[in-house]
Amino acid sequence: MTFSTLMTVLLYGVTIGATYTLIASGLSIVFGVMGVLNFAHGSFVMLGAYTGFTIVRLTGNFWLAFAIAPLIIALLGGIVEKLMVSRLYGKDIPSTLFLTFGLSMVFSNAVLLLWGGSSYSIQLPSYFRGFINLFGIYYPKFRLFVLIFSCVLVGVMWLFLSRSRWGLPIRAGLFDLETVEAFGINIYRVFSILFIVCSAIAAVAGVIIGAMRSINPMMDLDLINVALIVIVIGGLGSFKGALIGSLILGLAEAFGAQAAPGFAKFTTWLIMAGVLLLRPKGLFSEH
Amino acid sequence: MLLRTENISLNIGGLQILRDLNLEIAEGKITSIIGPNGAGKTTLFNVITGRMSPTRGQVWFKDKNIVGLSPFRIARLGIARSFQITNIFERMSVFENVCIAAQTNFPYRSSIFSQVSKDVATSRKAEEILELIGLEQMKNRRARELSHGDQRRLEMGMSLAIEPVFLMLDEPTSGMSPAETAATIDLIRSVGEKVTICLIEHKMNLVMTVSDKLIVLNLGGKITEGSPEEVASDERVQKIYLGTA
Amino acid sequence: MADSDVGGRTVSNRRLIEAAILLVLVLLPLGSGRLFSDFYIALTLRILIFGILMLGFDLLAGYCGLVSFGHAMFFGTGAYVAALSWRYLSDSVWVGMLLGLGLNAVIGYVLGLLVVRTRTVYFIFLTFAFSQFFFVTANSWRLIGGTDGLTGIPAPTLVPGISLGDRIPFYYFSLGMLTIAYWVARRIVNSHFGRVLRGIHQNEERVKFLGYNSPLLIRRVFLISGLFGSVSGTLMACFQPFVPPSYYHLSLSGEFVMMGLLGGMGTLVGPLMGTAIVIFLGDFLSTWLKEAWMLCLGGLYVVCVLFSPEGLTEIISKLSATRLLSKLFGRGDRHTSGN
Amino acid sequence: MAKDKGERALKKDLMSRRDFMKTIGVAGGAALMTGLPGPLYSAQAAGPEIRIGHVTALSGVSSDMGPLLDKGLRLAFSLSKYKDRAKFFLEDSQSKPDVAAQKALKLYEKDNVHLLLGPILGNESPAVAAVLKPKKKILLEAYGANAYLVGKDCSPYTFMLGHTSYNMSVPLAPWFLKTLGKKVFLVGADYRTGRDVALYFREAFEKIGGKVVGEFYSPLGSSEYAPYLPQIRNAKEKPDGVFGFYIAQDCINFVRQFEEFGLKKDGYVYVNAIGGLGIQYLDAMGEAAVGFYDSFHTVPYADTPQNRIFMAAWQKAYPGQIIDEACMGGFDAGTCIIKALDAVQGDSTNTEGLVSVLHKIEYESPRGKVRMGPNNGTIVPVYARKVVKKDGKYRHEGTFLGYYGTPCGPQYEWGACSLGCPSS
Repeated sequence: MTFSTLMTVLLYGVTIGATYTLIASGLSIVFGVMGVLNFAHGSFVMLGAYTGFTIVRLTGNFWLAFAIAPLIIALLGGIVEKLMVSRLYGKDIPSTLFLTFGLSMVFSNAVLLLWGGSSYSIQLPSYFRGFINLFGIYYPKFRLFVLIFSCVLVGVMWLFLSRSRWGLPIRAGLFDLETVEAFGINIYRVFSILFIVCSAIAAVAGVIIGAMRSINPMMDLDLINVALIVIVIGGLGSFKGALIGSLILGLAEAFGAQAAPGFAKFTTWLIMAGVLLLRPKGLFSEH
Repeated sequence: MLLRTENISLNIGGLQILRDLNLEIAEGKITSIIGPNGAGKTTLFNVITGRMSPTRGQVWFKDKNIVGLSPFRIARLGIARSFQITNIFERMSVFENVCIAAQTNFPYRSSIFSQVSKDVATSRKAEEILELIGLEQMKNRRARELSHGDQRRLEMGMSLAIEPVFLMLDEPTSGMSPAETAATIDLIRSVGEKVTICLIEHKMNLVMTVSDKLIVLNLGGKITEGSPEEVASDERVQKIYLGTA
Repeated sequence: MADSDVGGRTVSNRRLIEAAILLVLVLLPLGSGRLFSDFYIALTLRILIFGILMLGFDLLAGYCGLVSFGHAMFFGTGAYVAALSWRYLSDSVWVGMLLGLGLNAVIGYVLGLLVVRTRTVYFIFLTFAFSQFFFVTANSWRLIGGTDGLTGIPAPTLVPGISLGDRIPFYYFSLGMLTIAYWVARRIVNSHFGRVLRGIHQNEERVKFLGYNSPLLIRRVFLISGLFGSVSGTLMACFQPFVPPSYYHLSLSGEFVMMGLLGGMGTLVGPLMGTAIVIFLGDFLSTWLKEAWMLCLGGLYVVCVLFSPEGLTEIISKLSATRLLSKLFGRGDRHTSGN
Repeated sequence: MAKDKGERALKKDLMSRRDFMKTIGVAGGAALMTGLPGPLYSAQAAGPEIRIGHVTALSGVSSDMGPLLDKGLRLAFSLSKYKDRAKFFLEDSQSKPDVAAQKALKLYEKDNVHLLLGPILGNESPAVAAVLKPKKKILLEAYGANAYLVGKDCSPYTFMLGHTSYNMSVPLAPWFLKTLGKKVFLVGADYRTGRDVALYFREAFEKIGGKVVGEFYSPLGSSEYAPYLPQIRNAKEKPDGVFGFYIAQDCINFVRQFEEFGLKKDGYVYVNAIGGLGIQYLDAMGEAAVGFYDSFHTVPYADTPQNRIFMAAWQKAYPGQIIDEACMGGFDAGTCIIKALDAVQGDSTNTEGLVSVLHKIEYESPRGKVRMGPNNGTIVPVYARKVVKKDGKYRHEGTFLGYYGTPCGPQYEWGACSLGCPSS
């Protein structure tokens, strides 16, 4: 393991971790604050990717897709929250899981019917194509953007949660719905907006992943798999946990691939089972 | 001496909840533990019944140290307990609630092979308990549909059904009407002949009439103990309860 | 329990309905070829086989409140072990079944120790994680066929001479196994153990303070439900002469949860009905709506979770005109309403 | 005239399905409530109908290929003299082995089909074969690459028209040595086919003096190759080319990241076995794939007389629809069935007759001359295809490498086939 290979793998691990943060952060907030385990979160990311792809194909403008796709998916998220998810607030967590499990089937099949089974990918603008030589390491430009963008987005979410006027009731909602409601804050309006925002974040993650990798109707299973492992490791409902969990998973995949490729598949499951057994509530759980 | 605690202490996150408690519960007697809210009464019950483990100290039951035993082992030693917040099987019938408790007295209590429909002994035991606590007409009602007072009596009945040696009741009459409270007092007194009872109660008239011995707790420490009359005349108790001396 | 307290009348009624259903199932093969094509016997067989697993699943999820998202691990193990034993050891179906039960008992015991400390969501995640572990192992272990799984499995024999390869003997064998499984499940539910399980489902703390070692009892029901899954896997390996690693996949575990929820857990009969619905409707929709089948099944699932979380048995026991039906379909622990 | 009827037949089929959608509520509801078996026994249609079943993936992993295979199959028949007699029964295997087996059973038992075109994936085909073998029913496979089905699990009733990982990797060894060079870096998805391709290629390549300078196998279905790609750059000796096997989405991600991480710019060339750079994936790969190679037994848009007829018919039947390996595979299977039907005078119920004809069949299809080997596995023309960009469209330039079947015998992992083994 020469120094440059170590640096390369570390950089890749951090980037993969950054993309996982985008995917898992929305799921973690929705679960943390609203107690809703959204198995369809992967589908929202997938729908974001497909919407982004369609916009880029129609208009040829990547940034337009980057802006519009989240709005469309946010609208969809609002509808789903209003009609279905809001009926389950306060109910036990498994029933929210079963609802969204059914929803993920509906979305995955809808994508198959609308866009068909073939694979697509979002064409990047020319300045994002190619790679740069980052002191000896070949590194794609777009991934650098993804790394920076994820850090910025996570920073904004962090400030939003911890500092802003909205942040306090949301974090409070984490602990006790009734008391927050008693303070006259319409917690359910907060939940709707939060679900919509998290859907939008999922869509942004979708556009980015759609540009980095191929889009197909089966990608939602892979995405929700990653998101579940991250929030289990990081701790159910803890935003900080989701960040750390994503980094751990990203680095584990990167280093796992170097050390023992054969066991790369097992590393993620072993980490997840290990955390579940030692600290059932995850590393940073507040729930 | 049925049960003896030896400088039991408990602190959670720097907060001293129980301070070196040395208590004795005499066999065959009804002992009441009184004290203002937050004095550590329920916490003491939790320590004795194994729900919480103390930071220091031992609990001797029939000269056997039971600290560290899991709650079900302590229960099997004959220590039954009711909770401050009613803890029953709400979606089951009243009869079923008592049956689950009653069947612990038999070897087949959780056996896969024995059939509930053929088990006459448990049913008879459950019928007895239902008569004792006066809920036999509600036998097939779902526990959820009972009034708060009836639910508390049901929970007491379940604790009795496991034929305990030592019965710990955490505010058994809270939320009961005066009539129900009076009936419960008679029940406690009649049960008290066979079983050693320890009560946590706020209703002074009940405590004074029923208990043989009183223990007064405040801020996790023992203030005094003795017969109801001695404790009532102790000015420290008056200061705590009445705020004046 | 529904039957024990209102005297013999309702008990015999429920047995009547059960006998009637059994009779229909016994006579079904006679109709094949005339009333309907032989394929529907194969479809009914899938319902019988998965029904056995769902009885075990219901003991754990319906009666004890622990919904497992990884029940396919018992199913897959039962199938793999039986297939390997028929190919290399002996072609008796019992040897394969017993070996499957043995290994699944070990798995059920070991995982039980790990799983017992978790509840609700964490139980779901842990069972999900373990089953994925089996899925990944099966996919990459070349000895048991890797991604292709095992193919060309010889048809086992019930007793030397009677092969279970052809459909009718295997149909009655599976029907027999389901009947036995149902009888065993009923006895467990009606046993003292079953009653305490329902207690654990509603209020585990109270059960502990009555003197029951609830973790031990949960481990026991976890193991038992695994054994049901094992028998089901063994039968499937006999019904279809191949064992793909997808028997361990999340989509199968998810289907089991769906069957339980659609049917209505905690009634034994509900999950069996859920199995019939998911398998029969799944095939029906897939043929007629081709690629849109998942949309409908997913939609039905969402509607069921939203509007009747207790599943079909709830709807039937509410709508059922006669008390008979509600006795059969009513959930054991919520039957008495002030009668 | 002939074509219109064919086309109308296709439209009618689509219409009937849409009408049915309206009544789905009633039928679905009825089945649901009564819980009885579904529509009762469909009456047996009289007349020399040719009932052809097709189990393929309309949903799941390979849902992009299923519909195209089906269209190719139907197009072949719409151009033949059996177009009015042919009746098609399409079932969705959902890309799952046990569903594929269940649907194959349904087609033969409920719909009484005479012939069956099997599923796409390499783990679905053995499942269907295992279920149909005792029933002595014909199974044709345009894909479903699995060497065991031409080895010890072969059967007189199962015919592999497509390829296996063997005859798609071994022919590339001499070509690689001649075109690219002596040193190769092996890659692939860490599952059976991925490992097999690398293994067979390595044996053939080292036998003719080639040298493997490094290898890695990444988990199946992984979409991040960043941690693996540096290993190619850090290999002891600089490889003349990278050879391996990734399927569908994995291949797209691998090729794109191969370019993103600068390997393509530094002159590394990637060769993917078994048609990973097929037409339907080239759009998603974009520029990254240009200049790379793959191996397959079909070259869409190739300029051969057979292919020109096919392309004309396809554009007329499905205007605007791209032509790719899947639809040519379907058309090829249709051509083979039609050739076999001719030999038994169109009597599709004569299973034994069809089996003996198919066992020694030779036919000409858009991919070239195809001959059935003794182990019921076809001996197909193999091409090394280079991806080029011609007037804005991604196309392949095919180099013919020769005819290759899949040998069998005790020395191979998939063993010997009781029906016999081809020489090479």
